[in-house]
Formats: sequence, structure tokens, C-alpha cells
Amino acid sequence: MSSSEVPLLEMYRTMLTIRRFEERCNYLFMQGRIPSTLHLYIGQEAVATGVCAHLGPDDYALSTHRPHGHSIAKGVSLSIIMAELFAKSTGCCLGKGGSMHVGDMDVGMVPAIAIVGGNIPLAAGMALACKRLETDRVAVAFFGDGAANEGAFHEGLNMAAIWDLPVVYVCENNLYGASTKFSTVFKVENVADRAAAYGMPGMVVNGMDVEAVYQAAGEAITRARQGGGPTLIECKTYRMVGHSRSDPRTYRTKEEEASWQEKDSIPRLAKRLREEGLATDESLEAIDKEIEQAIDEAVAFAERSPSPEPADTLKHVFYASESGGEA
Amino acid sequence: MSSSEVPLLEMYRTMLTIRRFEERCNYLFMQGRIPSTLHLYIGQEAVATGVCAHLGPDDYALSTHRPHGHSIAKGVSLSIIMAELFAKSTGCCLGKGGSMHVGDMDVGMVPAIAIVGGNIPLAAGMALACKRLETDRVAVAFFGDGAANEGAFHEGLNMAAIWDLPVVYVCENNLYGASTKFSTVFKVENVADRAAAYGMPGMVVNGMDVEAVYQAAGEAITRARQGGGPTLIECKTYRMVGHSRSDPRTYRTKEEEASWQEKDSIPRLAKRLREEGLATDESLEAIDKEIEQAIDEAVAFAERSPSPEPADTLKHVFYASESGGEA
Amino acid sequence: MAQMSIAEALRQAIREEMQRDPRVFCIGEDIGVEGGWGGAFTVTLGLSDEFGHERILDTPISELGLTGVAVGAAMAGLRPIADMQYGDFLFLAMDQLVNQAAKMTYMSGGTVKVPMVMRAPVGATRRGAQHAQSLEAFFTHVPGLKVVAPSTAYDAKGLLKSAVRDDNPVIMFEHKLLYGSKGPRTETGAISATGEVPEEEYLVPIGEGAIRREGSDVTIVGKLLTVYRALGAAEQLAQEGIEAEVIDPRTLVPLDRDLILESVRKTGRLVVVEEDNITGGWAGDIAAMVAEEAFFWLDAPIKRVSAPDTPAPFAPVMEAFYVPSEERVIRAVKSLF
Amino acid sequence: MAQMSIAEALRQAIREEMQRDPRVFCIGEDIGVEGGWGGAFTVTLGLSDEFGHERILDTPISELGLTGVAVGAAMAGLRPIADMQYGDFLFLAMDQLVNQAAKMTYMSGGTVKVPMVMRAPVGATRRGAQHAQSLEAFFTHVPGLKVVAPSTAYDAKGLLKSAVRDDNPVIMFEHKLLYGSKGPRTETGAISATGEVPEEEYLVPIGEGAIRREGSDVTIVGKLLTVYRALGAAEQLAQEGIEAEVIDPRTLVPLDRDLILESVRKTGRLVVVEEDNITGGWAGDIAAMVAEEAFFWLDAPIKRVSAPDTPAPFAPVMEAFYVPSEERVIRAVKSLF
Ligand SMILES: Cc1ncc(C[n+]2csc(CCOP(=O)(O)OP(=O)(O)O)c2C)c(N)n1
Ligand SMILES: Cc1ncc(C[n+]2csc(CCOP(=O)(O)OP(=O)(O)O)c2C)c(N)n1
Ligand SMILES: [Mg+2]
Ligand SMILES: [Mg+2]
Repeated sequence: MSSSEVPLLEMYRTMLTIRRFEERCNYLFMQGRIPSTLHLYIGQEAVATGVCAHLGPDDYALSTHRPHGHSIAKGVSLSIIMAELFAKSTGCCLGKGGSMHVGDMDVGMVPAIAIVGGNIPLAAGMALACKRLETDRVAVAFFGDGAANEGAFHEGLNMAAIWDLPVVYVCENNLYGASTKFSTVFKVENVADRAAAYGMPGMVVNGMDVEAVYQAAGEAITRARQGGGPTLIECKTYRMVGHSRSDPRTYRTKEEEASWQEKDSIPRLAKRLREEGLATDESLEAIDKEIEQAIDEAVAFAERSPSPEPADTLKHVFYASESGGEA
Repeated sequence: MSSSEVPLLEMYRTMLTIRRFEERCNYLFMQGRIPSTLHLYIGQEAVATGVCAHLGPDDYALSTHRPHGHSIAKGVSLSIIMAELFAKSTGCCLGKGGSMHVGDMDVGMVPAIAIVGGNIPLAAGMALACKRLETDRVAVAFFGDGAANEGAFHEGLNMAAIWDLPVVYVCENNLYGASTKFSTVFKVENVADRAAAYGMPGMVVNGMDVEAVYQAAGEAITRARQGGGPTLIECKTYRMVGHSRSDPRTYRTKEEEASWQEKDSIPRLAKRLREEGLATDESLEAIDKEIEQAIDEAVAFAERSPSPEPADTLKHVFYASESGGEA
Repeated sequence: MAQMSIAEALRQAIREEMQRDPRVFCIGEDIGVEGGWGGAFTVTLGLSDEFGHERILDTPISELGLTGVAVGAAMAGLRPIADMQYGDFLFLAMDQLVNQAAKMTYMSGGTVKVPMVMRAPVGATRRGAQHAQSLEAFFTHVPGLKVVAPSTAYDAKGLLKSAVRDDNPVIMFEHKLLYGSKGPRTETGAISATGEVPEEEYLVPIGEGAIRREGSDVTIVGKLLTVYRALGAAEQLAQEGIEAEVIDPRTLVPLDRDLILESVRKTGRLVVVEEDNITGGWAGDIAAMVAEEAFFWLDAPIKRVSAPDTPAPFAPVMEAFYVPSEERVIRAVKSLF
Repeated sequence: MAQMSIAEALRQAIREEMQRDPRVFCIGEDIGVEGGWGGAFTVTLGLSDEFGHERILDTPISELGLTGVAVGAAMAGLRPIADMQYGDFLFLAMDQLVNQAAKMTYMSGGTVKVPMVMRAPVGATRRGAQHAQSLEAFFTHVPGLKVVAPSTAYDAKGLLKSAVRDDNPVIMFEHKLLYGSKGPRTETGAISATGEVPEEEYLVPIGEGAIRREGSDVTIVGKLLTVYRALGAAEQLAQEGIEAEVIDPRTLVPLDRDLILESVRKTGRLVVVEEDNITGGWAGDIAAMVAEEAFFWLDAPIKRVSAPDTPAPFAPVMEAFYVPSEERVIRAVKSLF
């Protein structure tokens, strides 16, 4: 793929949107304006972005407890994500889901599953539907290194493989599952080494390089669309923030953090854009401003939106064709 | 290992005991004298025998819904197995367990687990105890090809590997999980190929050749005892009878069955014994007679044993140090 | 009208729904294997010849995985009927049912639906503790799931068809001793639940119970196998002058509360019979509802006739002690007078 | 005596038992990581410094597997204390708990024991439906498991020590809002359950309930968080002349039935308060027991104050509607007079 075909500038915008959105979330959380807990995606933006660049709104993406980045890359509006974090009735889940369950089926973003590994068989099932309904849609499941030790990983990948399902499994190996270091719970070097156990292609990719991610994901997604079956892509990446609220990150060293900070995907891509003549300091600055403005709007939307009524608790236990009503 | 060190004659006796015991079970079942259902081990005798030849009563063996062969090879008395099948109060589980749960902790045979794959993490746990208690004991889990698609397999093998536990996983690949053909649910050729996903050695062995099984198991068990960690051994074998009661076996061909019948481990070993001058037709005949007699005794024991009382149902829900009493 | 066993009625329901709607498919272990058994209890026998292996989809032994695949397929436009060989294995799939399937519609603010069915056999049949459990109470407790439990061939067919058309996850519990009482794979102790099933299309609506026998002196609520125990007991009680009303809720969630409450208001006495362990069972939940909603109509304590708080024992003599008998029902009823 | 939060009391119990018996060890995710959090709620913080990583064993994210490892280790002579980060994940491990741990002693005719503890936090704390459930009713229904649910620091320590010494699998449910109300990892809405804990060794026996407040007009049974809701309600009711007796069973299996029954025989009225969904909940089981055993002493219907039959919603305003409040308890009590 020549770099001219790669939507570098668009991806830059997406990555920076994720970064700035989450920085804002963190700020609002610290201020107490967002309740609950947050799992931020800061540091991993290149993964969601490079993968989702290949997906249309009819394709499915499935996420985890750390879903803001995937949702933004998949095209969920910032406003309804923010409103959900604010626990407002205009949120993407009407305030019922919260941070760990954001999503929007209208753009193919499945409401996120906060059970580690739980989305892996689900993705196989969605891919099965894509195939049976004779579409060329694909399903992509994002999950962490930790998830690859769940039984759900094993059962899901095996079924995807034996049935040649159009699904791409993207493992974001950020070296930690919560506080647990990868090397203490895996005796293999790469999660992708496990693909062979299912007769599935496995790929290891630099998850800090959005072009590399874009390239690998493109290959896997094309294969899936064309009936070539599933792929396991492992993206080596790093979460530059705590696992969730109030995580002092004392289970890892400052040196390790600094070394990954140097690999940050966003400055890396900015540099590349400038080198390629696709952007200047000024144009990048302008993008940043536009993004901040969009986030301002999302926050304003969330703030002016009404809270749910207490008794809304009772709605939506069962699905009703008439939206809002109870079956 | 020179063949003189291999206890061929002893293993022959064990294999034939399993075969004859189960033939008798089948006959008694057909007569309606054994209630319930039976999963017979006929055809796979070399596996249990070759592995258990390396185990002492302090080592643990874990089995499945198909546990008679493992129990006999591990040294459980025929009488208490038969009494359990007869649902008598003298059975190894006092009539509470039945065919799928036979075992006897006094000889290290863990009461069998009929949840496919369920014994795999359990074996890791028992091995953990062996290690922590500073013994040189090992745990061996037997399970089928089908079990290797359970999440329990994945989670259990990974933990055994990362903690270097003294456990040996013996997968008896008899080409079918119930009626389901191996090749339709695996995209790899060997179950043992999956060992690499856990950084664990994997071995593929001819499960119809007890010497080969003995050899491989010896290597793995020695490694485990010496602190070298777990191994996954796959034994290629065949169940020569139905999966359980009333199975017409129409999901496989007569040709396939015949081809495996030719590989039957018992005549193969008999031939070898004769060739090595370790036995004659007469001495083998004598062994068979002794075995039939031992089985007669087991049946007689089972028959003359009393049934449990109905209200015995209420006992043993909780463990009590005073045997028989309730906590 | 045709005479059908429950296994046949279920097969007919699946066939009709698969013919009607190409999105419907079956998924499970050993359900469509050529030359196989049609699942553990013959329900899907022959269907893969008719519909092919893509629509009668045999899976690896991966209960969590196959359930998750069903949930995902349902979310993306198919209508799976999943098959659990024994209800006992649902514990392996519980996360996908309870945390995913049951909560997806709610967590998404009503935007996502999960139209799937999970079928699971329950009941003690001489196989020991891991192939015997009654799982109803584990699932009636989960908001977002519907639960049905047919005891007749007519209901089995009509409820399964309704379940397939429902836009929510529905769990159908089937009792092993009720599938049929003939044929090579029949269970010892099987009861003939063979009954008339109309040729023409019909549905049994989810949420409607049935009065199996009218009576004025005591209400007996049973489900699955224990409906028959209750009816047997009622016949004997009638000879002693006690007229029992026997109710079969058919659907456990949503429950036809009014049917039970009205009956209790009429009879003033309630006995609930089920095969499950007494503590935390479904019977207790019926008792609690009545103790809250119809207290002033009650003339006597509410009795539960359940299995004791033990795992299921293997020996037939103990199993017979474990599973509620007609005699135990009769004794419980008489203790209220 | 020392003042301790529940988290501290649990840590102290673990420390003492590990010092006393070298076979005791902890197993779970993120429980002993150097520089980590000591589990999701700090209970094991610092213990790996004291006892090493072999005895505070960090696992992969493998709930079924780590539970199975605990079961196996218990069968082979160790005494594991397993840690589930959130109770909700028990659904992944349910097979190992229900089919293996709970049944092993029974299936083996009483020859095998499984002395293990599983600790699991429950309760809604603004994290949405998959991190909020109350799991008690799923496990009180399983013969072969013991279930404890401490609401004070004293009980937390004493019950955990008893659980470790028990030769059977014991599940301990802990409420997230009760761990402690100070420190960086405190939950919004946490209640101070800090209390006096003796310096000297003591046990709280499994199976003994406690009367938290005496009263003659109505019995309120609560557990975990709802003990505090019941006590708050009782204070307000007293101002209106209604004296409520508040019972905290502390152990759910085996239940101190007599304590509850005697109280109801005295007061004639019963309200059961719990955070779990009403249908199929533990509250219903208490109601059923009383409707069977103390019917003739009852002056009024039995009331349950529970969460509605919905998954836990995220938005705090809805969560407050979902979790039983003092007001709802007061209303329920008043409806009985
Ligand atoms: C089944 C399950 N177990 C445990 C948790 C608690 N938990 C939430 S996130 C997390 C770590 C996940 O690690 P990983 O999969 O690597 O994803 P990351 O957080 O690094 O993105 C854990 C243990 C959970 N949510 N679900
Ligand atoms: C968890 C679970 N799923 C399904 C079953 C039903 N079942 C019993 S044996 C069996 C086949 C097992 O195949 P395999 O592991 O290859 O062992 P084999 O029977 O060939 O010895 C199945 C599906 C079960 N007992 N447990
Ligand atoms: Mg990670
Ligand atoms: Mg097999």
C-alpha cells in the first residue's frame, strides 16, 4: 500500500480526538462531574484508529471496559458518549450503561462488554450472522492481553477458525492486565503465538505506529470480507495512564513509562505528516482547536441534558419494538 | 529405556483387566443389572495403563465421564467399582456417585469429574498442593479430544505452565467427542500442537502401543517430579464401542472401526510378550482366567452388598471428620 | 390431530419456525451430526438432512463459547435456538446468559435486542449429581431472561414457537423424563407426555399458566415432572374427599401470578411441588409471593414439596427419595387440614 | 481493642490464619502484585510482602481456572482463600463452584473434602450492570456450599477465620460499600462499618445470626448493606412508636432459622430487606420459610423490600431507586399495621 492511499490526516484527527476527549474526561472526573470510574485509552489510540479506518457503519466493532477510544474511532458521536458518562438520559445508553458499556448500534459499535474476554465469542456470533445473511460485513473484537487468558478467548477463537468466520481479533497488548505484568501470566512471548493453536493466522504489530496497524488490519479485514476467515492481530502498545481511577501505577517503573512515552503514536504521526508535507504546525494546531471545540460542545450537550427519572430504572428490561415501551 | 525395564507383563494384566471388566459391565448393563448409563473405555486401555504404571498411590490421577479404565489402572479395587455401578452402599462412593464419579482417594484416584474439561484446572490445583507441600508427587489428568475445546483446558494449562506445576495432561484423542469428529472441531492436526500456546512441551504418541505411552509418560512424569513443569501428551487412540448406552455408532464407518480394531493394543502386546519370551499362549490364558475370576468376585461382592437406605440421601452433603456423620 | 411426544413436538416446532424464517437456526453439540443422535435427547434428529449443517450447527464442546456465539448472532440479526446437552452445563455458560444476554437490552438503553432461545434438559435420571440438576431457580432470578417450562407436547411446541419469535432471550427447560416414553433412547421412569398436537399452526403465549385440574380445597402448583406428581396426588386425594386444583404455570418468567393468586384466594391453601432443592428454590418464590399478596385468604401454612438440600444421589433408591413423590405431595396436602 | 474497617479486619483474619496454618494461601487476580492494590478492594494489601508470592498467588485473568485450582488445591491438602474481583465474575466460575466444589464430598460418599473459601464483593456502586450484582441467592441454593455475609468488622474477621477452618467450601460475600469509608480507593456512598475488633483471637461461628436491635412490633431481616438500612429505618420507626427487631443472619447457609422464627413468633410481622432483585431472591426464601414454619404467629403479610427485577442501572439517580432505601423499609413496615 503506498502511503498516499493511507488516510493519515484523518487518522491523526481521530487519534487526537480520542486523546483530547479522554483528557477532558479525566479532568471532569477529577472535578467530580463524572461519577463512577473510568478506564482511559490514552496511549493506545493508534490501535482503534488504524483498525476502524477499514470499517463502515455496517461492520461491527466490539469493545471492553476501556471502550471510549474504540467508540470514537467507530464513529459514535462525542456528545452521546459524554452524556452517558454524565449519566444523562441523552447518553448513548440513556444513562443505563455508563462508561464501561458505551456503544451505538447505529454505527455498528456494539455496547461494550465489561466482562474481560466476554466479547470474543460474541464477535464470532456476529460474524456468523454477517456470513449467513450473505453480507460482506465483518466483526472486529478489541480486547487486552489479559483477556487472552480467559476460556472465552479459547472457545471463541476456535469456533471462528473452524467455521472460517469473518472476524478479526485485535489484542491490544499493553503489557498489563490491571496491575499484572504480561510476562508473569504468559509463558509465550506474544499473544499472537496462540493463533497457531487454532489454525488461524497471527500477526504481531507495533501498536504505536498507526500505519503499521492500518496495514495489518487492512490485510486481515480484507481477508475476512473475502471469506478467508479470521485473524488474530496483536498490537504491542501501552496505556500511558492508570488502569482506572486512583491508580498510582506503582507496579511499574517510571523508566518503563518514559520509554513508552517516547513512542507516543500521536507526535510520531504528526512528525510524519509534516515530513510528508501533509500538515504544518499551523494546520495541526487548527485540528487541535477544532477537536477541543467539538469536545466543548459534547460537554455542553451532556451538561444541559436531563437526568433520567428514577423510575426509568424499570424500563428496557425487555426489548420492545415501540422504543421506550416495555414488552 | 530398555524393554527389560518396562513392566510389560504387569501392564498386560492391567489392560486385560480393564477390557474384561468393561465387557462384563456391558453385559450386566444389557441385562438391566446396572442402572443408568455407561461410558466404556474399551480400546483405550493402553493409555491409562502406560501412564499409571509410573504413578504411586500418593500421586493423583483425575478422570472423566469414562473413568473405569483409569480407576483400575490406578489401583482402585474392582469390587468397590462394581459395587458403585450396582448402586450399592459398599461402592467406592457409597452409591452416591455412580459410573461417572468412581474413584478412591486412598489410592490417589480422584472421584471422577463428568463435566468435560472440568478436571483440568483441578489437576493444576492438586499439583500446586503437591509442590507447596514439598512432596515429589504429581497429578495426571486424563481427558478427551473434545475437552481440549473447553475454556477450562486453556485456563488450566496456562496456569500449570506459568507456575511450572508438576502435572501431566494426557489427552486421549479417540477421534470423537461423543458423535463429533475431531477434524470438524479442530483446525489443527494434533491437540498437542496447542501446548506451544502455553510454552509447554507437547508430545504425540501412539495410544495403541502401551510401550510408547509408557515411554512418553515416563519422560513427562519424571520431568514433573523433578520440578521441570507440565507436559501435554496426546495419545492417538480409539474407542471401540459406543460413546454411551445405546449408541449405534452410525456417525462413523465400519471400515474405520475395522482399521482400528487391527491396531488393538491388547493382541499387539500379547504378540510382543510371546516374541520376547515373556509369555506363552498358556500363560496368557491363565492370566485371563485369573482376571475373570477376580471380576466374578467383584460382581459377587456387588450383588451381595446392601443397597443404601433411602434416607442416606441426606448424608455427606458436608464433610465430617467422623466418617458417616454430618457436620 | 397428531399424537406426539414432547421430543417430537419440539422437533416439529423447530422445523416450522425454520421453514417460516430463514434467520432461525440451531446451534449445539452433536445436534446435526450425520448418523448421530439429534442432540442428547433426539430433539433435532433428522433436521440437518432437511436444513443442512449451516442451519443445524454442530459445535465443539464449548458451552460458554457456543452460548456467546448465539448471543452475538442474535444481536446481529439471526434467531438462534441453542441446545445445552444437559442443563447442568449451563453453569459453564452462565456468564454469557446472565451478564451478556440478559443485560444487553437494558445496558444499551433498549436499543439492542437478543432474540435467542436456550433449550436445556433438567431432572434426575440415574446419572448422578452432575447430570441431574433442576436449574430453573438460577434463571428465574435473572432480570432480562424469560423462562418457560412445558410439561405437555402441546405446550412444548406452542411455547417453543413463541420463544423463537420473542425478541428477548428465552430459556426453555425440558424434563428428561418427559421427552417420550418409547424408543431406544428412552429413560427409565419416563412418563408419557404424549398428547394431541394440532396440524394447524398455533402458539402458546409466553406468560399464561394453565389449570390442569379444578378443585376447591387446595391449590397445588407444579412444573415439568411435578405437574404429573401433583395430578396423581390429586386423584388420590379426591378419593378421600379433598379436591385439589392443580396449576401448571408453563411460563416461569413472566409468571401468571393472577392465576395462582386467584386459585389460592379460592382454596385458601397452597402446596408448591418441584424437583429442585428446597432452599432457594422456585417453590419458595411462589410461596413468598402468595404470603405477600394473598395472605389474608390463606387458611394454613404454605407447604413446599421439593428435593432435600443435597446434590442428586446416584442410587435409584436414593434418587426416588430425592425426587418428590405423589406420596409426599399427599402428605403435605393432608397436613394443611 | 482496635478500630478496624472491614477491609482491615479481613486482612487481619487472613494474616492470622496464614500465620497459624502454613497450608492457608490466597489466590486471585492482582492480589499480591508488588506496587499493586491488594486486590480490587485492598483486602490483601501488603500480605505478599509478609508471606511471599507463593502464598499470595497472583493469577491470570481466568476465573474458572483459578477457582478450579483452588478446588484442586483444597482436595490435595491446602486451604485456599480465593478472591473474585467482583462477585459478577462468579458466573464464569460457577461450574467449578457448583458442579465440582459443592458436590465433591457428596459424590465421593463423604471421603473427599474441599476446604476452600471464595471471597466475592457484591453491591451496586455506580459501575453499571456487570459490576453490581448481589449473588447470594445463586449460591444459597446450592447444597454443599456454606455462605456467609458479614456486615461488621468484627463479624468479617471472625467469620473469615471460621471459614478458613471449615472443611467445606465457604463463600463469603462482602459489600463494596462496607469495606471502609476512608482512603483513596473508597467508594462513593460508603458506610462506615468500622468497629471494635478484639486483640485476642476469636471466631464467629458459621451458622449463628445476630439481633442488631431488639423490638417487639415487627421483625426486619437484612444482610450486608441492608442491615444498615434496616437499622436506620428502625430508628425512625421508633420515633413513631413502632419498635422493630433487626436481625442480621450473618451466615446465610446454614441459616439460623430459629433466631428468625422466634423473633417472628414474638413480633407477628416480618419484612425482609435485601439489595438483590426481588424475584427468586434470598428474601423470598426467608418469607417462604416463615410462611411454612410460623404461619399461625403472623398478623400480617410478609413483605420483601428488594431491588426491582431489572439489571443494575448506571446513573446514580436510578441506582438510588434500585437499591432499597430506608424510606422503602419504613413504608413496608407501616403497610403492615
Ligand atoms: C472476567 C473479568 N475478570 C476480571 C475483571 C476485572 N478487570 C477489569 S479490567 C481488568 C484487566 C484487563 O486487562 P486487559 O485484558 O489486558 O485489558 P486492559 O485493561 O489492559 O485494557 C480486570 C482484571 C473483569 N472486568 N472481568
Ligand atoms: C461440559 C460438558 N459438556 C458436554 C458434556 C456431554 N458429554 C459427555 S461426554 C462428551 C464427549 C466428550 O468427548 P471427549 O472429551 O473427546 O471424550 P470421550 O468421550 O471421547 O472419551 C460430551 C459432549 C459433558 N459431560 N460436559
Ligand atoms: Mg492489558
Ligand atoms: Mg474423544
